[in-house]
Amino acid sequence: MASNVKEAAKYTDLTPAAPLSKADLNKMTWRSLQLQSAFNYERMQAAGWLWGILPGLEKIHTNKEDLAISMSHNMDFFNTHPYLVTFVMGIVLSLEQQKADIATIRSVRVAAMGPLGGIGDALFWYTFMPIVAGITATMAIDGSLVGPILYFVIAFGVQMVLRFWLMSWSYKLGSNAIGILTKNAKEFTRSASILGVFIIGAMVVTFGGTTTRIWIPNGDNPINLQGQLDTIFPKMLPFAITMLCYWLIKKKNFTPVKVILVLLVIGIVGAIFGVWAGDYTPLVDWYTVPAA
Amino acid sequence: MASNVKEAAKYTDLTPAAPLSKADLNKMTWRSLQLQSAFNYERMQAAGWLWGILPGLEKIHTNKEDLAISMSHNMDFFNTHPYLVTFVMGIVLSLEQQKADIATIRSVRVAAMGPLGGIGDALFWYTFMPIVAGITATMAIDGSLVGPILYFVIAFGVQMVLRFWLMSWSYKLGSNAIGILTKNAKEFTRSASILGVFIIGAMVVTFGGTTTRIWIPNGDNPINLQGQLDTIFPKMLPFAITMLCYWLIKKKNFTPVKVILVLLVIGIVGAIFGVWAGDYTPLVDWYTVPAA
Amino acid sequence: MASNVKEAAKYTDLTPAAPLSKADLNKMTWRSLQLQSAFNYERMQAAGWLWGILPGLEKIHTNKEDLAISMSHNMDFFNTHPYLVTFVMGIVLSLEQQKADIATIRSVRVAAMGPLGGIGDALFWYTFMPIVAGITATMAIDGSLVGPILYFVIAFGVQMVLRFWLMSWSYKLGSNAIGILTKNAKEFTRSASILGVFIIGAMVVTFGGTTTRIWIPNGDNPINLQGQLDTIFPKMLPFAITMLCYWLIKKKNFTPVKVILVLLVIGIVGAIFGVWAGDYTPLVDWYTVPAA
Amino acid sequence: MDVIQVILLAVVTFIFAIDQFSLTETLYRPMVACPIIGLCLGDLNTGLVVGGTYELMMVGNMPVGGAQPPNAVLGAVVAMVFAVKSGMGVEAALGSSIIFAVFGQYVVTTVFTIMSGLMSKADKAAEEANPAGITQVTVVSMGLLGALFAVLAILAYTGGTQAAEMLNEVQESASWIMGGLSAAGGMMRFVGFAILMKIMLSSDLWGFFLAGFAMANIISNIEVLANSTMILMAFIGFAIALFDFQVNVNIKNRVGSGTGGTSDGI
Amino acid sequence: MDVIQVILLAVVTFIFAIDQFSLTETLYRPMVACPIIGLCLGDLNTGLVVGGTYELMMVGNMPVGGAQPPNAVLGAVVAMVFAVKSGMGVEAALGSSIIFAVFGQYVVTTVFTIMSGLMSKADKAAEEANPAGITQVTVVSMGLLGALFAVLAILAYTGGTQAAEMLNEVQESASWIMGGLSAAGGMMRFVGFAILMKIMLSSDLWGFFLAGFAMANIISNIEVLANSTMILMAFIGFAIALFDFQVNVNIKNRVGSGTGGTSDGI
Amino acid sequence: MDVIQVILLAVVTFIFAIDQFSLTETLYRPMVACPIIGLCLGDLNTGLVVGGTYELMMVGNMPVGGAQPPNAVLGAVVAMVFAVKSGMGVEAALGSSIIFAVFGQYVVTTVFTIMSGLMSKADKAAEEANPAGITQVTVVSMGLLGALFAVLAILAYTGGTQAAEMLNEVQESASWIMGGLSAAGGMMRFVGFAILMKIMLSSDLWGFFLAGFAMANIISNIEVLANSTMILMAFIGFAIALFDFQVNVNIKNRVGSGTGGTSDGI
Ligand SMILES: OC[C@H]1O[C@H](O)[C@@H](O)[C@@H](O)[C@@H]1O
Ligand SMILES: OC[C@H]1O[C@H](O)[C@@H](O)[C@@H](O)[C@@H]1O
Ligand SMILES: OC[C@H]1O[C@H](O)[C@@H](O)[C@@H](O)[C@@H]1O
Repeated sequence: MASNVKEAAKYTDLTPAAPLSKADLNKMTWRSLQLQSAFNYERMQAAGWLWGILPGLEKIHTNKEDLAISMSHNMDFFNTHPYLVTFVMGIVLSLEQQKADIATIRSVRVAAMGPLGGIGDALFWYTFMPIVAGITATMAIDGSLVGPILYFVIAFGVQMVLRFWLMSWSYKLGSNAIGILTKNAKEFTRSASILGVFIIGAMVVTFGGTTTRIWIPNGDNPINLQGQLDTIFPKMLPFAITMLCYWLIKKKNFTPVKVILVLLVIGIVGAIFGVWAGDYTPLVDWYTVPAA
Repeated sequence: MASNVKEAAKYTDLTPAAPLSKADLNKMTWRSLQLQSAFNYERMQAAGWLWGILPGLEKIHTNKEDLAISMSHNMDFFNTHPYLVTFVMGIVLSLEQQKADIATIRSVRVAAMGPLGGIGDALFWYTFMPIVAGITATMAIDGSLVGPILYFVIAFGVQMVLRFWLMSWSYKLGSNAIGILTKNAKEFTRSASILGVFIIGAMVVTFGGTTTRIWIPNGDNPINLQGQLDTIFPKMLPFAITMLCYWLIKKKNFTPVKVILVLLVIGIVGAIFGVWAGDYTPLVDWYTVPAA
Repeated sequence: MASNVKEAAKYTDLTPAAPLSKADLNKMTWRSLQLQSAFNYERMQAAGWLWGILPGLEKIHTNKEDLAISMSHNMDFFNTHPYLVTFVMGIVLSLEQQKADIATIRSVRVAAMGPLGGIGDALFWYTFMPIVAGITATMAIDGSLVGPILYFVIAFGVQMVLRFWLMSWSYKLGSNAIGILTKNAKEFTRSASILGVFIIGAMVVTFGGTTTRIWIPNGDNPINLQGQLDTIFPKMLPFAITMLCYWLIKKKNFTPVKVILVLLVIGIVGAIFGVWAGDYTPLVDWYTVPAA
Repeated sequence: MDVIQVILLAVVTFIFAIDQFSLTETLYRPMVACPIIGLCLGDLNTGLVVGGTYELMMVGNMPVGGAQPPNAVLGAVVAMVFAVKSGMGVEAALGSSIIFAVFGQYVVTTVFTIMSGLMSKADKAAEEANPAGITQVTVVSMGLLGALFAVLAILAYTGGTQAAEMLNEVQESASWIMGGLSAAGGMMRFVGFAILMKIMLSSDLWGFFLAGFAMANIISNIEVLANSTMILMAFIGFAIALFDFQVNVNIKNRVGSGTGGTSDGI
Repeated sequence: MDVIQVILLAVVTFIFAIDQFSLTETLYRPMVACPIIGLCLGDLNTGLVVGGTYELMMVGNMPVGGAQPPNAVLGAVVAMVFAVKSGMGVEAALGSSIIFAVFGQYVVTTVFTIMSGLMSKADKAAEEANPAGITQVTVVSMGLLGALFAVLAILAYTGGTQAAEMLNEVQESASWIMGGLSAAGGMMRFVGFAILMKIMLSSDLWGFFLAGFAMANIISNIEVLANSTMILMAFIGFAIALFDFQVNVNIKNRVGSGTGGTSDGI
Repeated sequence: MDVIQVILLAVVTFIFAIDQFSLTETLYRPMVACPIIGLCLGDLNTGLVVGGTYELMMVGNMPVGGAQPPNAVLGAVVAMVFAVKSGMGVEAALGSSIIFAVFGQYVVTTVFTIMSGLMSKADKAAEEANPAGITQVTVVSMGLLGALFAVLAILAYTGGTQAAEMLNEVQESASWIMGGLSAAGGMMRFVGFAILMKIMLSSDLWGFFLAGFAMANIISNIEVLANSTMILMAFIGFAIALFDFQVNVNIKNRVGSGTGGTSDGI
């Protein structure tokens, strides 16, 4: 089974499952709190995401093969803002329930998680939390226990309300929209994929931070390699490394683990020679960084 | 009649009207001088625009219902540079004469007025008028009557020549193009609408100036709310208010007047609490603006 | 023959020619060194380009009329980075060999030369050559002949390796791709043209440097004309002059030589009156440039 | 107080008030208006000097996109009253008139906000195919604006200095009303957009609306391009529209006349 | 050394270490964590003061897109140990804890890099439709992170000052290892992208990938828009997708059901 | 005056003049050219020193997009003449040669402007399928450039100092001619574009031309992206072209072979 499960385009059983109950949704909302429990740099929140929606998936895909298919594609790279994740959950679950094409679910998931990540960071990490901290910190400093308690109640309370509300709202939203779309399922899959792929291209830019710090020795005017790369096009290294990974996986049939090892080696060997940007002293010192 | 007049997609009488005479066009060029006679912030130049082309519309739509349809859609939001308005007039009149689809006329009008507004402002308000002033002002200061007279003659003369020329040129242009387009009228309507809608989206950005001046109290580091909104996306408030108006009108069946009243209340109540940007002192003082 | 040769859409003989031999490709790689032998501002490297691929074209188009067609469209405006030109050669030759549509060849050529020009300049003129110079110059200054010799060997060696490799690689690339495309030749031609035209639009921006230096006299506040033009849209002059040339050639049937003469006159008369930007003193002094 | 002067002043102010938006849009500029007011007040020469000076001060101060600069008409009237009647020097007169220009700016903003209400009248006239109704709306609007300014001119003539004080006070104590009206005024156009959208935006065009918003946001945030936003958007929008047209015509032509329609989308 | 204190400290640190990414994502903040640690060490009041002060210092120091700021958990533990056990002043304790926060940042980066390896386990569980396997992966991950931090807390408690010296030294002499791991960590996500692309990117969608890359590059290089990149991209991408949908539906509807398919392209 | 030296100098300058655009594009660099000239003038060592110094001065001074930097060939020749024959110090010789480098830049600009005229000859050869005609055009061009520079080299050799004075004077009094030629030279490429457009731009592709212009304007006005304009445009353009291809292939496949064509649009 295993190998073709990953490439499946459709579920084998295409009859829509029974709608998920309020209780199911609530359970998954609670589980959403562990979105980042297995966070890592390859897939980020993927495993936590899958674990979060598993109860739903198990209800929907009674057939074991379909469950495998669904679990597999839900192990794709995933990253969004934790407070807003239930919005993505609801909409994906509604698609799963209707047995939409795998490509469609994939694309909708990608298209939703990206923008929500950015919005959430701006809204919560950079606005909401500092405000809560600002209000309560002085209480704590003045020795009052109310400070930390208020801090916890507000911060945790707001996110929970949000999580529950987003889950039920987006599940409903997805369920309503789906009817119209299945009539033109094939066309919808294609356009959803377009959106997804477009957003992946964007993620290479927004998530890609890899840069080099090499100064090519050149008499009195050493040349900043990153600067030169940027004149070709910015984010060239992230682009190149993504292409490398893609090529290894697609053409050379590398497993992801093997690619990870390759990158680990590239990372550390690079650091030995001071290739990658960062605040460290390379082992081998073959160029000097000009005083700023 | 009234209600369905506003939603009509086509004129009832689709036989092209007789071409407008030179005299008709001239009359409307003169009328174009009152483009801004009923200027207001909801529709800007709409009423003046309609009044300007009314003689033409009356000739074209002999049928009363069609005249109503035409007058109604020509009361849409309208704004362009006054000196260049006759270009829009000519082209719209040629479409009216050919009894083009309402959506087409609408879209062409929107697509023309936006760019011409920007170009006109750059060309006339910021380049031409200052030059004329620069040349003549010193004459006046030296006590010579020639100064103001020259100023008036040049400024008014140039605009009148332009208005007459643009009117006849664009009317001809429109009349020539229309033949090719009617063959694929339905497709043309759709693409014209695309252009129109695209430009409306742009106008929300370029015309939308609403910002907030709130500083969220936060100990020594108050947070600038507008700055936070901008990190979500710039022009978020104009976008949101437009959506609000749209929702009130489309889903809640508000009349425009009612929406205006809502906005008036929002504006003034907001100013009481110092929500909106501007150089005023709010009644209720609940935050302090940090010294720059 | 002459006149319709330039407008031909297809070759008369559409049977693919025999593939070019390694020797043919090598010969043309050597010829590529004279890419800029007849450089001029109208077509830049066009003649050198054509001369470079001529041996191939002669092999491919045994029929004299087709050779004329091919040579004619290969006299189009051409400009790319000299070190990378063989990449364009290889791909164009593969298309020629398959007798692709003229519009396709044209578009692929345009679409390849533009980006390669920019990349090459960044890579070779601004990075590679300065490094080579930096390494070898001190040797020379210290009186060692090794300096210039190393400089020459590295600089020339690297470019030759590149030229040979790019030629054979891109010729293979082109030959492989072409099969898939001929099935939908008409559609492919259209999309290739879209890309080409899109890139031409871009070239007007990136290659277009014409600006004016006029300051419109205006009392104490002279107005910078270029600044005003830029508020309409940047690169307005290049856009306008391109349109002028297009109009002269297309509508007025001017020959290119005649247009060149027109531009010469415009350039020099303009300089007499200080219209064009540049470091010169106009003959006629009718405005003063404000001290910066 | 000279009744004839007051009447003349009110009449020309009435005209200038209208002219600043309609008619010639030239007459009302300080350059032309001040000499005329000078004639009314019996001192053409001061009118020329004040006019020329004021015009240069106001260069580039034009209403763009409906945004109001300090009001040149009220400014000119008051500056002339101060220069001719109170015998102030030109510079002093102009300086003291600034508060009136600012006040005039508020007045216009308020009028343009409130006059939005007239649009429903115009809509009704349009729906009834009643040209006279439209004429009426424009005439009433112009009349109102003119009358308001004429009254203000008279007030300025009779009680200029006290008015200045009062205005300064009002500006301080009730500035939030003005602030609120300005804010509301700036929002009115969104109603206009919403009306347009209600009709043009069939559900299948939402994407283009959002794309237009996003692209315009991009362009207008590149400093040198900010002013060119609309024309560049027109270029891009034209490309999209033309492409859509070609595709749909191609579809149609290939099939003769089909069964479905273009707007069967989402 | 007080065994009970050490155990309590280890337990709460275990929880905070998990909480900084999962569970409440609130408990672990200095504001809440420090008072709790204070309770464990028998000095609630110092906990409140250190917590409030530290929280204000860390405002805005949040993990965005997986990038790690100096680690608040280890920082808080060490600051509390220093303040309560070594009797340092609040400021001094916070200052001395910085090196631990930086070290904690490296630890997390390393863990997140290495834990990428667990994904193949999760993939296998998924392919076997084995929910328990997924649960296991998440539990193991959380356990590991918690345990590691608990150990570090104990070390800090028992040998805080020596640890500080050692860390400073390590940071200097072997910083390239950390640098390498950070660099590798930053590259891991590209593997995730590549896996996504492998499946989603049928050859006919390459154009959209490139266009997405180019457009995002444009937007994110306009300073004021950098933070809005994703949402504006969503607007534009939505427009494109919707357009594609309409065109293809139109084609389909016109012909009934055709002979060819959408993805017959290149 | 040493006739042999003059002849040698003329010959190598002839070659360098061609080499600066064709052949190796390496030989002509001061680094290599100066030692060779040194050999001709009998002072290799000065050639090495001048060459190395001059090369470093000119680093980054490359012709990009056909724009001409100060001309390295004429600069090198004159600097060598001054250093070897007039016995100036290296720095002084280089300093005095600058005006010649600038003059050389004008010469090249002028030649490239005028040589546009040769293109009609090449066009004719092409239309007649006459390869020899093309060869001729390239040979003539190279010969002309070489000869011109050879003559200039001789002049510099025989009358270096007077020439410098004269050039300075000309640059002042008739700079408008050079200015005009430069301006015209910069416009010549638009003729090239127009010819391309005449043929490629069937009326239904105007939209893409405008969109290309607008998008390139956007990208090139974002500072960090200016240099990447073309490659990013290629990404976006590729996406559009591919999309168009897919749509039209889809239309075709659905219908078999239709009645209408793609270019029936506007
Ligand atoms: O911006 C276009 C246009 O907008 C409004 O109608 C007025 O402000 C005019 O003065 C301006 O020309
Ligand atoms: O950027 C979105 C998201 O990315 C990662 O998952 C973490 O850093 C989160 O804290 C953040 O909200
Ligand atoms: O910009 C590409 C290319 O343009 C011209 O052909 C010359 O200036 C070359 O040196 C340059 O590499």
